[in-house]
Amino acid sequence: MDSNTDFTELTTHPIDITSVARRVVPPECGATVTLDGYARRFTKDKATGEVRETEYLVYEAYEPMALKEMEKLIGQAKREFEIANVGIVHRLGKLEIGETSVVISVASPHRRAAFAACEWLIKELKKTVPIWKKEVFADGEVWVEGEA
Amino acid sequence: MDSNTDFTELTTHPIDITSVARRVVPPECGATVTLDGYARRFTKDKATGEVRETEYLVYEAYEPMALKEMEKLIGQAKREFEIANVGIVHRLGKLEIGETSVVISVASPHRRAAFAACEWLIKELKKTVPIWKKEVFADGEVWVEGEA
Amino acid sequence: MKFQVLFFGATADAVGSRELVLDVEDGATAKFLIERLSKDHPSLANHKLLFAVNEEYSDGDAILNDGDEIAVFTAVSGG
Amino acid sequence: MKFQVLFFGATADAVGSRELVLDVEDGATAKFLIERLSKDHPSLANHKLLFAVNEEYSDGDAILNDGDEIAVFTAVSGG
Repeated sequence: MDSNTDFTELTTHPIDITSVARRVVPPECGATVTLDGYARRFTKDKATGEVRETEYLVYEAYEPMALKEMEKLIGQAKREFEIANVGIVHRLGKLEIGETSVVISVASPHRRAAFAACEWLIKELKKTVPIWKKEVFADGEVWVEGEA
Repeated sequence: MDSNTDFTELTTHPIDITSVARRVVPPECGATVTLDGYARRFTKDKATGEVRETEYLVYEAYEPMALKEMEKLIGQAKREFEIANVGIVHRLGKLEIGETSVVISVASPHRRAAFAACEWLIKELKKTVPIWKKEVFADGEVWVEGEA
Repeated sequence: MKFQVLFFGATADAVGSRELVLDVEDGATAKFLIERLSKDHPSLANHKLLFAVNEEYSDGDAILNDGDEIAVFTAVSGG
Repeated sequence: MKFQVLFFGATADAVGSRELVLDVEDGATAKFLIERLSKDHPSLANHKLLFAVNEEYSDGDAILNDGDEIAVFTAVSGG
């Protein structure tokens, strides 16, 4: 990490968006962009198009590698975008519907770079960070497999 | 407002980012993008290039018109972007350095639209919503005039 | 004709008031109103001014109606 | 040569374990390892598998070294 206000965390506790957004703020910046992902109630099966109602989710990670991959993403984002600080926190374990699964906060001197970097980070996180989501339905459960 | 989970607020109390982000969440969406603007310590005078240290800020609004203009922006954003819900909260009165002045949260079924709409909303808010910022320095103060 | 005129931020400082009730002849425009105010409060002329009539942006040439709420302010700087 | 092999999510369910210690001949690759595991746990073959060696992504053809930590998992789905 280039700066000690960057951070990556995996936690089994609820994530407070405000505290994530606030930890990335340096005094020379005026804006932070935050992506807040959460457990949605309805998901569409990509193969069948069928909409199912999720009861809850379980996230599992290869924890040391997940932290390393998140740190790599931050390093790469800081090389490619004019941003100051990045914080990424991912929740693990059981999540009720509506609970936050991931928060990515990016502070930058200019808003545009923060928006672009935050959007890039969530896209890459979903492709490379070894975390898996299990959707639990009334009548079964499935580990979601990504598209990478 | 198209939906009763859209909202606009002016408040003299500290803004809790999490609660703003959470109020826009509909069950069919999985992500919210939030812009969090805050009082920065250092500002550069656009004319002279001189960097000054701000002691605190004061925001003032033409309140009923500001709320109307924010609602217009939300209506326009919902016509132009595929988004579900928007919340905008702007702080008024005295703000200490680092306190949040504005939060814009956008929930959408697809992340990309939420990023694009949130970026558009903050850009437009800064041009059209009748709110003014006073920067107070050790040796003086100035009402900032926008570029519109 | 009577109008309520509201001032905010820099214009409130320039006028020394947040609200005035002004009495002008029929057919007056917002710009005309400002010209009159600028005689008493010359520092208003240091600013590029915007107008709202009844909480909607308006150019200064719109003819005012009795009872309109006029607001006079500088380019906004929220966010 | 001995390896620790870690499984997560769908692969842990398929193997019925989150961690195995396997003993294979020198020069073995991650793919070779999976072929051996698939004999005992045929449902592994239902998944497109990814590999990591010592916490770094690796293709399945890299030759393993004694003591490597191998992880076998499906395409990630965090976020």
